[in-house]
Amino acid sequence: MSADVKPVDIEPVEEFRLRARRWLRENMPLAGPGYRRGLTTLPDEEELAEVAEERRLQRLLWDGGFAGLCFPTEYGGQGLTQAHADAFNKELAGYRYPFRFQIPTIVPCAAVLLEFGTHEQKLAHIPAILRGDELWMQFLSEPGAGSDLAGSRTSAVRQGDDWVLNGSKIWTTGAWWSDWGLCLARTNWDVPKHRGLSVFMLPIHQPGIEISRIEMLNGSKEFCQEFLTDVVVPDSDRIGAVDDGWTVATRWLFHERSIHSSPLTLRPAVASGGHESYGEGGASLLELAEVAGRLDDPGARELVGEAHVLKAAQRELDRRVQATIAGRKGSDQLVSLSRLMQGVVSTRLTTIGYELAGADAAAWADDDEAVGARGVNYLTRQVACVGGGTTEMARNAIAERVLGMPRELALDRGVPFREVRSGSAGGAAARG
Amino acid sequence: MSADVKPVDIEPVEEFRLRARRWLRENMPLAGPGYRRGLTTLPDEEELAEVAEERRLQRLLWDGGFAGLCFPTEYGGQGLTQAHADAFNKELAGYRYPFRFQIPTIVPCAAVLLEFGTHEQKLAHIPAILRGDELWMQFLSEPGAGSDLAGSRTSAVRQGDDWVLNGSKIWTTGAWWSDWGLCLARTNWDVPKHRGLSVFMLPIHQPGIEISRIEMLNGSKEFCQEFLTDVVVPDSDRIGAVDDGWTVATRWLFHERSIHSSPLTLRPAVASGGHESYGEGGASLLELAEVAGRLDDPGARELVGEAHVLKAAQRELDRRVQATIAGRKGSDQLVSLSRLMQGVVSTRLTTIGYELAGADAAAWADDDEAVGARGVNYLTRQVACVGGGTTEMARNAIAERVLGMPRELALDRGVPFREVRSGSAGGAAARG
Amino acid sequence: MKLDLTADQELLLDTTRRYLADVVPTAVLRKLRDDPDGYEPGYWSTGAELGWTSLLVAEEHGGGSVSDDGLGDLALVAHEFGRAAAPGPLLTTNVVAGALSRAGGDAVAETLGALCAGESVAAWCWSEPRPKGGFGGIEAVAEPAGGDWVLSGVKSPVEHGAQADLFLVTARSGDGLVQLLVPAASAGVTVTPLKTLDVTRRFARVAFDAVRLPAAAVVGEPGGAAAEVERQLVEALVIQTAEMVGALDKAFELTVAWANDRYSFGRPLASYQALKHRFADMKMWLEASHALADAAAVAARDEPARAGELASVAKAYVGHYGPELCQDCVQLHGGIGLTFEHDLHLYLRRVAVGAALLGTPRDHRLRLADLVERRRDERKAEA
Amino acid sequence: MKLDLTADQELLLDTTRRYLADVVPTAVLRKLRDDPDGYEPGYWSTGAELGWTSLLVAEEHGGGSVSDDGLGDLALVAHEFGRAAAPGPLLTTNVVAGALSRAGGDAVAETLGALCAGESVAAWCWSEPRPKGGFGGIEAVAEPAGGDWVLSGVKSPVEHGAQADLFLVTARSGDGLVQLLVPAASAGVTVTPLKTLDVTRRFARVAFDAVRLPAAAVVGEPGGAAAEVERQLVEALVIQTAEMVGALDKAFELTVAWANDRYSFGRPLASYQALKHRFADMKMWLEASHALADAAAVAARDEPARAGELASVAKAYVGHYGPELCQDCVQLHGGIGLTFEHDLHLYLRRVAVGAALLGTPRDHRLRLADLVERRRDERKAEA
Repeated sequence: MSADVKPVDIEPVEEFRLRARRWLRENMPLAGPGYRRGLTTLPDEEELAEVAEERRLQRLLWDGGFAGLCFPTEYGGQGLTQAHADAFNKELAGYRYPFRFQIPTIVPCAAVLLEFGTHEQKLAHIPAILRGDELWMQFLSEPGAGSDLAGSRTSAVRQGDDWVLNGSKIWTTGAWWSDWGLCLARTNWDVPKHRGLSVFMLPIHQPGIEISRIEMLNGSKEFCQEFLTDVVVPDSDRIGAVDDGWTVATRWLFHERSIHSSPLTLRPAVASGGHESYGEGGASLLELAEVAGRLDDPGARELVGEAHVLKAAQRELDRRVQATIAGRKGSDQLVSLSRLMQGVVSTRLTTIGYELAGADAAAWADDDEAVGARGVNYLTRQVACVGGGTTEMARNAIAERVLGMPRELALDRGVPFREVRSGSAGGAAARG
Repeated sequence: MSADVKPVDIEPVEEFRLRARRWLRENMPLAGPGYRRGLTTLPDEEELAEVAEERRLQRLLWDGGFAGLCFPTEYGGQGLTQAHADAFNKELAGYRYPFRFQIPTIVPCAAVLLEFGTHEQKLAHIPAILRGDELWMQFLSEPGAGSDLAGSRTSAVRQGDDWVLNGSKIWTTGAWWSDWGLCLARTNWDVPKHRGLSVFMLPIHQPGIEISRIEMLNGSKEFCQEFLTDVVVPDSDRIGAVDDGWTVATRWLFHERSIHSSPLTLRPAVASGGHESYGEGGASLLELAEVAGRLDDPGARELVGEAHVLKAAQRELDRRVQATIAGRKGSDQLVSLSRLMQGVVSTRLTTIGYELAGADAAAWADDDEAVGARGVNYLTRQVACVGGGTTEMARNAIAERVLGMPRELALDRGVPFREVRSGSAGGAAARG
Repeated sequence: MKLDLTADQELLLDTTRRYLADVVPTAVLRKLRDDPDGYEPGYWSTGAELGWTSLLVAEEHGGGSVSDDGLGDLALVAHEFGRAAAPGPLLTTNVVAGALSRAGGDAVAETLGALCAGESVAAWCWSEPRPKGGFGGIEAVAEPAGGDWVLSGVKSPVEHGAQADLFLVTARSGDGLVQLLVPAASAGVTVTPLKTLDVTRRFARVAFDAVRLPAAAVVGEPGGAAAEVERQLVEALVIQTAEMVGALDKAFELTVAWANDRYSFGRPLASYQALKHRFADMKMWLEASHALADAAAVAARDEPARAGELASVAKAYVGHYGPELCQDCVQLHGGIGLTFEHDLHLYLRRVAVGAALLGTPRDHRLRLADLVERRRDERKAEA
Repeated sequence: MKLDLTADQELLLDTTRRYLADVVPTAVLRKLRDDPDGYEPGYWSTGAELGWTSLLVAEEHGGGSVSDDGLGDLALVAHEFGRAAAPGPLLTTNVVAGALSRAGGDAVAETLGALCAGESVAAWCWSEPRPKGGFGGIEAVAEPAGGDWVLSGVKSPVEHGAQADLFLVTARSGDGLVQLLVPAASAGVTVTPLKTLDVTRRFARVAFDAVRLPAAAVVGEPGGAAAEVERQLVEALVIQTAEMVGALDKAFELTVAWANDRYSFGRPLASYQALKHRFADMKMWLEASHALADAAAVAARDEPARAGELASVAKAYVGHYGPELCQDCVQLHGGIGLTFEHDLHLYLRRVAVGAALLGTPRDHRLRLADLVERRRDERKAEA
């Protein structure tokens, strides 16, 4: 990846910073106080309008020469370094930016393409992504497979120069407004599960793909399930070697876990010294304590302090993990520590919010939505420990891959996949 | 056991209660404010004096006709019911009593003898115990076996009418002042581990047994390790069938886990409605908060309240478990819930004590031992989750025996014991 | 839930269970989310025929329990409500009915008849909005004016306040407390429905703006209602914790079944020791919750002096470990446990709402610390 | 511990590590438990030659760090102290030495020479006994009297107070704070050794009863010492947390090795998933503790305005999760982990004592809440 390459004739970071600052001021809309990033439960038409706006913002970056800062120039990127990306993220604070492109389009999808795609595949899609033309989604999880991603039962059967795909994928965010899917499928049922997978890319909106939106308990309908029926994919849209899809998927998952530190994505920095995804731990909870009339209550203040501690701990742990990996002083698997920490910290902060809000988060007036939202957040608290690989899987990875402890017994290891027992439970997967 | 037998000519409980009340008043010394039960770190001569005093108290009960309330009369007991025992325990509040006899002499040792001993064996020992002549200890845990009690490597080899024992036992409380040991040993190495064990009883003080006292990190030297070298035990002191020792041990462990509810032991009741082992959760912590100048601090008060809740929860859970088992509405294995709860509650209460005491529990003046003891207790906090079977084993039992989930893979199952791998770690056991 | 039931209690439980399964299965609950009442017409009056509304009411007022322990019977019903995440003003109407029956007198006969028949709904107006009141704080004021009383204050959240025909309102009167029975249609009463986390249970904010009431509206002794109000709180907590425990019981049952059925890496989830140990902890929390909810109900019957203590203990424990248990059930289900189509959230909602209303675990821990201190001071005074 | 060390830092670390392993292996520590000082004569002065006492002292005063970051270097030494559960007045003497060096002047030269050489020990007298002071509260008072100052108050616990030749005492003077350097032999000083959980580190209570001192005893500006005292607290917390993290690191290392070696039911303990998941949590706590301890040291060097915040964050986190991590290590060892013969308790003690002194996690959480509120108010004032 270009983040590792530092040609001598590259623009000095400080010059770049000033150029970026000027350009942002002249071109980028400000975020403004009411601006919300992240998945919300907007009405469909508003959601589509936001998607269109973000495509426009991505195009703005492209036209201004700021799209794909650390992508190679031959695929439309800027060929700059992590230091440039950090500088840009600092300058980006306070501006709008194409949030929906960062995840999963740029990381992990484009990152996977960059690592495993052919020159033609990259030429066909990376510039299109950086231009704002293509939004990508992950066709990874399956109903019935849960955390066992390699247990994919979506099948791809070779027919001449094509592959024919059948099966179902689930937990794809916003598939209904996206363009392309990165899809893991089984191409060989007679070998153990990790050895019979391949990765494909495919347009989402086509006759063989039926998209069904899943209603979550907070009313969000962003997650989708797709039913693939005789979907034809040309072999030229296969990524990586046949039956070697798990090699691709392993890096795919690594990129997914590295979202908060990847040089490829934009993450506006905030004043408190971290990226905005860390925020300032206690600030919003302090407001909440004030609304609840508990600003003088040491019990409430202690919770505010605890939140601040946990946010800082998450930020500093992430930094340490990234520095360790970047300095090649530890394995990539250390990112599981960040993943676990994110889940643990997030659930605790949500719980603190519910505790501080008290009765008002269980039953609230129309004009008190901010407090009521604490209750709804509480109901969906575990999203942070399920989505993107469960915390259980992270704990397994830390024990086995980081600490080197014996691996769990897998009854499907070394067994042809068609003989593996899959249980009676249907429904959706244990991986959100 | 006689607790289940209710002959019609038994003394009515209320008459018994009055008789007990009168007798206690006339005969039993009061506990007094400074009286402490339980294992403390007394100098040896004081410890021996207390042991002698408790033998005298047990003898007092015997002479007064109150020893072994629920033991059969033919072995020196009173043949009464649980209701009588409950009444006696209520009357006993405020008096001294032979604490050291209750555990492990009466439960589990005498309980095991009662269940599996021959008539002769019972006649030889039960009255001696109830008279205060014999204190018993459990020769159960072994260094190197940890939670895996059935992995005993102490061997017993048949020689004519005798058995010759060799090996080592550990975590026997106060073996140095006790008389008899109940001992689990391996009599067959060519069958899987559970099928090659037998149980023996043996006098502790004899030439072939060397007793070594273990210093715990709080200075206590109550725990012992014994080294058995060619100890000869007559076959008439074998309890249960040869190689069927695990049947005995299973009930032995059940009795051990039922200590807090057994009708066989004395447990003075306290005012707050539970047995004294529950105490009143928050009371001593309230005193501590006052000493720490934090009585007005809601944070400290919340900890006091939490302690009160946890104590009550432990008490009510124990009651429910006992009622369920007594009413035959659930398996004996439910006692694992009580064991787990005890460990969880105890460690939390110890932690709360350390938190409330603050700096004074880390460094304290000679005249502030009560606060300093909170620190020492904190260091030994995990005793509650290790001693008498770890909380990990309790969780296994709840999942597997109560909820019926699949059992853990045991690599020693079905394998002749001499072929089982035991690892390189020496030292003491994971079961205190 | 209690271990030993009489045959009559088994019958009450069984008819309630079957009725709820027939009329409000989870598919129906999901549809009722937009219903302003949370239940269909007729649901409540048929429930009343099964005994749901008369268990705390004396026989002379048309009530009666199936055992000698009306609150214990009601706790059984509440437990089934929890297991079914059932709709309806169970807590709020029963607490008012019990209070009116204890107050007695001719005036209440007709009112109680309608409540017992399920024709009328009453709402218990005790909680007040934070921050003013805090837990247990009463800022509403009622003052005699001529022969009448004038009531002002705000109560929130009031369970089924928008469905109620009458409110039993606790207010301050001089140094003491007074309770007044207020028709919903009274001038000066404003009812604002609230949003809530629960799918079918409803709450409202009820404001009383100089509401003028006749002297007959006073229930009990004006200024001397503190002990009666405490008793009502105990009853409310017994019902609330019994229901929460029912919901926990069901959530846990679903999750054990899921873990046994679901395979991952060729093995059932239930074979993974890390999950087994969490199930063991959950089982311990669940059984302790059962034990404490039952102990609170028994104390309310047998040991009035300890009833408040045990109700607070039960609420503090169930209110803390219950939501954690539910969240762990969600985690063990994974993504599907976070969908609206799955049943799990119905129980999570019921438990989360229960934990937050009528005092958070923290509120009850502080109440217990006060109790521990009071007892200590009494012991000191004795010595 | 930091990831990127200079060659000089590696050397400092290596010599310290080897010296501690040679001179105070755990078998020696166990024997030192009854030693009033916690270490043998000569131990401290040899350590001083390795640089233990001069890292916060300017070169002009005979000190000097091996990098440009004296506190960072000292944190490395403290980390090794934690890994070895080593004895000696590391925190207390260094904080005083740093303060004196910053104050400068001719008077301190001789004193600093003796401290840097390890010939003299100084004790930092900041903490006061609860309940009066509470965390950070200063009740000791120093007042000018003629040309002298008179100091009264109690400091406790004072690290190595009974071994110290001098005390740097923080006291109140009018509306501000003053710091005074007090010879241990001064009239009116009473030193009472305390008992402690640690095996070799020593603490005392030091009472100052109208101790009369010359004006030259004042360090810095009388009444204006608040910022300097805050800086000392930050340095103390950086040293304390670095040492705690070292002890955690070692306890965790021992426990991972034990779990791999020890077999139960024919399998290594490390193969049990329930234990593996706890090891994963512990590893997360440990790495976050490393990260925060390092961040606090870096902030003290690079961002003085955030140093206090990060020191409190580190202390609150390590002080909470550290003892839990150690206790879980004990649990995973079982009975042997509770014996005096095993090494594990040496680290548990160091971590438990660290958690309780210089502010509990709760104290620091409250300090951070104050900070969050202050920032919020500043933002509001700006807007």
